[in-house]
Amino acid sequence: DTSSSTTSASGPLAGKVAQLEKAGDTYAAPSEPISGLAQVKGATVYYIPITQQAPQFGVTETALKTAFGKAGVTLQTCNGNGNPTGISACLNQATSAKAGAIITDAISYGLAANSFDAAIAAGIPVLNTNQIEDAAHPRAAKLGYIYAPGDKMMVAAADWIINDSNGKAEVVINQSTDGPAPAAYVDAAEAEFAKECPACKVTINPISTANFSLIPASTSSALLKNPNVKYVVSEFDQFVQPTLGGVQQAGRIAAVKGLTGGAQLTGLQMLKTKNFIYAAAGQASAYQGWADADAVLRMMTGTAGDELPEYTIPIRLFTRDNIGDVALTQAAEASGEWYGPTGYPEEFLKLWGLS
Amino acid sequence: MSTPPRLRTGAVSVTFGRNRVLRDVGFEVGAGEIHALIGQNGSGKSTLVKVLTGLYVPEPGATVEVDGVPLRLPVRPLEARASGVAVVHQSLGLVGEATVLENMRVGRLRAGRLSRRIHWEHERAQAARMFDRLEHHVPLDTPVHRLSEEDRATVAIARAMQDTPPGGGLIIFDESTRALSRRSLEHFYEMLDGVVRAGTSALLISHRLEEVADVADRVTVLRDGELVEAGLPVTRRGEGELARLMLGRNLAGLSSGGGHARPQDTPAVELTGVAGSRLDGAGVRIAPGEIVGVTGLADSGYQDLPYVLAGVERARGGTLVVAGNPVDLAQFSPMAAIDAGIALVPGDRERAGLAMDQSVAENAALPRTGGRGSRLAPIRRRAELAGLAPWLDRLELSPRDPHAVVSRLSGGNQQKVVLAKWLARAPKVLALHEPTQAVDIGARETIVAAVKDAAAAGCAVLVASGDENELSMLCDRILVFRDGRVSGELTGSPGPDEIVAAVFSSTDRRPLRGHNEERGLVP
Amino acid sequence: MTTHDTLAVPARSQSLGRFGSRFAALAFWLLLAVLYGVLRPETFLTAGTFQTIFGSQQALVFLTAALLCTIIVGEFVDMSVASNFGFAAVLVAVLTVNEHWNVWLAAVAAVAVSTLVGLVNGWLTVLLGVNTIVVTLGMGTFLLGLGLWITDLTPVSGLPYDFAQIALHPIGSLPVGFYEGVALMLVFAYVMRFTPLGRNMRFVGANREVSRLAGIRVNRLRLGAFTVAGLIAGVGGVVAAAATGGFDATVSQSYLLPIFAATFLGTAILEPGKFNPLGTLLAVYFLATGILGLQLLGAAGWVSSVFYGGVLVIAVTISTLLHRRVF
Amino acid sequence: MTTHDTLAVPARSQSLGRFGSRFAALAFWLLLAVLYGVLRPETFLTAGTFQTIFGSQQALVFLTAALLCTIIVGEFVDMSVASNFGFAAVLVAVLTVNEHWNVWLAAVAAVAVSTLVGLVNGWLTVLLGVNTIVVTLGMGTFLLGLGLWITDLTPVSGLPYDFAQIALHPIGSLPVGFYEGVALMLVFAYVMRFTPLGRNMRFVGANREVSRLAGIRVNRLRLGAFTVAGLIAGVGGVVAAAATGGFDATVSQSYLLPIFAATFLGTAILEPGKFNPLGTLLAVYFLATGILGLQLLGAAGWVSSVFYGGVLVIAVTISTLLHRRVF
Ligand SMILES: Nc1ncnc2c1ncn2[C@@H]1O[C@H](COP(=O)(O)OP(=O)(O)OP(=O)(O)O)[C@@H](O)[C@H]1O
Ligand SMILES: Nc1ncnc2c1ncn2[C@@H]1O[C@H](COP(=O)(O)OP(=O)(O)OP(=O)(O)O)[C@@H](O)[C@H]1O
Ligand SMILES: [Mg+2]
Ligand SMILES: [Mg+2]
Repeated sequence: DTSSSTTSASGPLAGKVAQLEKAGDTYAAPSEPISGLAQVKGATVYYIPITQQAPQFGVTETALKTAFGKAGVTLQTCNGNGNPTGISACLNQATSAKAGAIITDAISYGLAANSFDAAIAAGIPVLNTNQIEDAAHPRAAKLGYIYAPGDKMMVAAADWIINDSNGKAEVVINQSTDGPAPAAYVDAAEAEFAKECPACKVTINPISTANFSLIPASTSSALLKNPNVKYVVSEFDQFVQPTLGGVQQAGRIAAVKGLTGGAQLTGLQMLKTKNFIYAAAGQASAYQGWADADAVLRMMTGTAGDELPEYTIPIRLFTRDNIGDVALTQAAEASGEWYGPTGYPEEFLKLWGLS
Repeated sequence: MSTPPRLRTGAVSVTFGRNRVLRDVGFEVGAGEIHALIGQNGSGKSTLVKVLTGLYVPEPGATVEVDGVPLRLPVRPLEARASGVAVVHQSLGLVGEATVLENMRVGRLRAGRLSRRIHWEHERAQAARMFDRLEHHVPLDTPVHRLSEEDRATVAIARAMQDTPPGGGLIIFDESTRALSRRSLEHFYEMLDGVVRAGTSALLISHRLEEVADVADRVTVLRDGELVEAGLPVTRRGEGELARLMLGRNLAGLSSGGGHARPQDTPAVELTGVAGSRLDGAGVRIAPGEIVGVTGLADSGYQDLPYVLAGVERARGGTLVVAGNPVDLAQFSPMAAIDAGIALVPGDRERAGLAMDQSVAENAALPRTGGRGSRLAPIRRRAELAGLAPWLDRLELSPRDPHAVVSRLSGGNQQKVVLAKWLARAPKVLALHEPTQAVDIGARETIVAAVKDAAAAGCAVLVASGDENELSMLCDRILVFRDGRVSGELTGSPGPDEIVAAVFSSTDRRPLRGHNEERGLVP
Repeated sequence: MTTHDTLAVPARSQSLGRFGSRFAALAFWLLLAVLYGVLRPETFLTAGTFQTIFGSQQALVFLTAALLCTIIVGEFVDMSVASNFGFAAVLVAVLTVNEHWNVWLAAVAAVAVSTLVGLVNGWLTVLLGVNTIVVTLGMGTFLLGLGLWITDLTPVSGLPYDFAQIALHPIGSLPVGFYEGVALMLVFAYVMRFTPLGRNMRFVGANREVSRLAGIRVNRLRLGAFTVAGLIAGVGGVVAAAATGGFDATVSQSYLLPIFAATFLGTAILEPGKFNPLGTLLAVYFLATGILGLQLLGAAGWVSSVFYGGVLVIAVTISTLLHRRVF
Repeated sequence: MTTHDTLAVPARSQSLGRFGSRFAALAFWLLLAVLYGVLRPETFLTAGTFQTIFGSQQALVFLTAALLCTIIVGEFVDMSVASNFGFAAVLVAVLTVNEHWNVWLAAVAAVAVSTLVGLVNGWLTVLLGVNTIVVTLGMGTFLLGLGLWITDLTPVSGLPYDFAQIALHPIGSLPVGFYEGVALMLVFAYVMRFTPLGRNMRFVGANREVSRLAGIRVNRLRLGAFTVAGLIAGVGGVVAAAATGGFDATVSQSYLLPIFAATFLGTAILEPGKFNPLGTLLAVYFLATGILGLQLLGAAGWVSSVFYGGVLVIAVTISTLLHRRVF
């Protein structure tokens, strides 16, 4: 597909989109130093991503490994396999292995409440990241939350669409049903459309990791039902290919612009080769790894008390305009340079008294 | 220079595990002869055939020559075929759902040069040629399972003949004729005689020594995997002498008839007015201790009687009275039959007789755990084995190992296990279908004796068979069936000729093949 | 069609039940299309619907063809075709995108690997005598793991645009991949119906020992069936990767149920009671029609599973009952 | 163990090959444990490892037991056990959390539904004669769809804590679910080895007609096997839901490969060449050990598939070859 598109400078949200397209200037880091890091040396921390199938968790994992390596802590990854049983098994494994702490990624508390309870009851600090705080299980001494910018990414995608379409878009969003958080993210995007673009029409197409084969068919039927759709958003990177398949099957590949959230190397490569994707929103997963490590070390050493600092995970909107300046390598992805200056590990290490 | 024999094997040895099944077997089959291969159950006949068809690999040193040309070992089926050797599978080896034409031509079908299509006209002509050579015709487009038994035998021979050049080649029959009725057998040998006269050879494996004595020109005898006699002319050798060669001892006179009937007021079993798929008003009364045979033409329905009696086949109507107790035939089941003391030895061993992957002991003990009774009380294995042991001894099971897997036994030994399984139950009524099929003549004697002993102990025995020799050895009286009901009765331990005469209602029981001397073919 | 080119066709092939069981599924398909057309004329009766149904099933067509290869020679279900397909797809993407091979070379390499996998399956099953399900299930799981390994558990994409033409180049209003799938099945059907090879395959499926004695090289044929199954799965995988510009190793698992569903449903179409290529092809499009229509009617994602499962059981049950009555 | 308490034991049962094929897998297990212990003493040789291996496999134990029920009576692979298990699990969660039923009542209802599903499978297969794979695959897909429907494609959770005790209550250092699974398999093994029922089941599996002639009510037994398989899957699903406090309908599909892998691997343990409950139980823990160790060694997610697949093929091939050499 060679038809080019540049961000419409005259569109309704031109300024906001231009801002989203820029890399940040700084990464926020907490101000309080951590004391007593020596006591956690030799501990094993479990990292449990909801599924290793999504590329972003691999990036976070690498950052965690590096960060913990500096602190003398071992990282043990356990794949949640996208389902409660797998997640419970991982949590139980960490609990019976007397883990130093547990970090879960994109897993809602309710998905494995019994196992979360058991881990906390065993005195293991649990950090629930990339999630919405569970109302029934608020933050506490042994339970921390780091909220993810999933909503910001979906809003960024919405903004780009509103701008690109001059305020009259028909959109299909392929929304993941793997837990409550993805639904909340898409809700945020819908709210943005409602607010900024009353003329826009949004159709939600629910999809799930476990039913990959259904994605093409449900995408193409969503397009058939809405013949004027010009934008298709895949909520996460791993859904881009089946979504693309669905657009192809409906014979609409020339008319439809694709977007993705949770963008990693895969989605950005498609963006760069002008394959279906026009814009991709990503979050700084490497930075998230360092932030997770920082938070967990605070919980393990008792530095935090009941309150963790606020971590802001940066996001960025990649488009066919700015992708040319982005180095699409794994090293660049791991360093976090796509989202801002890469000095944050040093800052964290300083706080930990290790630099 | 003399012409080489049609088939010559040299020093063929086969070992399974530690069990040497064939030892240096070398023999020759001449051109244009019917050569019989006989031996006791488990003596290695089938193994030898399987070496010739390439299923088993003989030990180094073996040779196989056809018309003087050595074959590579292990034998490749296509090479064997190219040199003119054809094998007729047990039970004829036809795929029932396929048509005659397909069965004839599969494995030989030729593809068009470009289209790769089958040229059915060519194939049809090829098949028709074979039937012309046999001078018997079978409709080419009929599925084989619709054919009569005789026609199926014709197809099997015609198919094998395609591999033999006119006037040459060799056809091997491993108990292929076992299931054929007398009429079909006569038809079969009539055709085979024509084929052999033209110069083709036949290697025939059969346990019917009468058949061997009638049709074979020469005979080769195996005992425990070793050659006893190779290429002995059959001329005027009777069954008795063949049996002696085979067993290495004299058989104490081929017995015939004579149970120990104890006609009493109440028959042990009384079937009346049985109607079923092929039965139409059939009935039989058997007194305790009496052995009654039923026979007839292939479609006369006599074969169904033991299955109806054992509750395996539902009758549409009719009554059964066992030891004075009436039974509702429409509700009868194998389980009820077993409860009533009725045991069935079915004819189709592979399908209905034995579970091939299980051991002898397990198979024999099955009737004990089938039927009624507690499902969860532990099995008493030791007692089961103790009950089985005497039967293994009596029937001379070889190898005599209750833990051997049944599929590793030779066909005849498998048949003994089926019998042991039911005889060990000491039934009140015994329903037998072709009980001595596939067993050698020695084993046949022991089986006959065992059945007679059971009768002597008060058991009522029903024997359904198309084998007049078997019937004549066993039965006190014989009922002949026609059109699903009894059409005649032979009493006083009838002989084979009498039986055949009654079945075919033509007086002559033709010899299977003209006498050797008459044909002047004796070498 | 001559009368003697069928195995297992009974004499009364003209009977009503017979006819019914042969075309019941097709009639139902037609009915379904009419129903949807009436209920949703504005969306169902469009070129887009047609394109979606016929332009989207290439992967399933290749996969069912691969499965049929071994089923017809009597091997019970090759559980590795889906993984083998997926492995070929990720391999071509990884070799091209990560290892910078020429994409055509990578495609050839991927197909070669898949064919080799089929050969190894065959070797273990036919020559060593290991249980078919064990071999293919184990191999499938193993390949899935390898696929995840070489892709680092994530989707790989970035295949060049002109490579996509092998799957997407439009002919009429359908992508070329559609024609490739149909051509494959037609050739398969031709082989089964008209050539000695097809006849031999059916005989081997019916009775190995009889076939061997009839001079068919049974083991060679079985080995060949496994190898060709691998080849077809590999080609299908490469075409699928070309269509989406990349692949994700875990996707292949989601095809398992649809493959079986379509293949077994195929036994209720055209030649009842027998696995047959054209029946399977029709089953694939039949299922696609049903699901698309339900989706257009507004049903949610779960409906396709209910439909797959329900239709499979009902169609094959009806076919079994009709078929049984005939005999 | 006496020599005559096994089915299908050949004469030379003392031979080395025989012994080898019986215990090769166990020896390999031991070796694996030692290897991991040496490589990672600090993490592998801990009570936690032991707890993880033996405390986490309840779902698989129930599922393999359900699968064995029908496999042993000769029905080739019931593809619906996983979905049936998953359906029971989501049903108890939905009824309790969304419909506010009493949780125990919901559990009984879920098990009843699963048992009924088993009965329907049996009815279609045994009495109507529809192909087993078609019925169970179709039923499985259908149930998956139903499960997705009643949960709206999202995980449901929130089962009460005391209900969790049926799965999690600790006895020694292991949850009660472990003992439930082991007890189930021990009873199963007892039935198979020592009772007339077990022998009848094996014979029905080996040869239906022979069994019928021996007075076994074959169809009743087959129907019973399907029904009990449904029952076990249902109980397993309820226990699994209790353990996690909820369930997701799609999860069950991820068990498909492990169930088959463990069940077929079981044929290489204790009673080579035969499906047997204790061998299957050991296979489950064997696979869990291998995968846990690899994880502790730092291997990534793909390694479990490679391990499952590789071990399955290699173990069964070795067992097949050893078994064959004996004769
Ligand atoms: N595959 C096998 N494995 C082990 N032993 C075998 C195998 N096949 C045959 N045998 C043994 O080899 C011996 C010879 O068997 P074979 O079938 O050749 O006998 P046969 O002469 O054909 O007997 P029958 O008259 O009963 O048919 C028997 O002891 C049999 O148990
Ligand atoms: N390839 C094989 N592998 C293992 N066992 C075999 C093989 N071929 C045959 N057998 C077994 O060896 C034994 C001898 O088989 P065979 O075909 O000779 O029976 P048979 O003697 O001809 O039977 P019958 O006497 O009933 O005609 C049988 O138990 C058979 O099941
Ligand atoms: Mg034999
Ligand atoms: Mg024999």
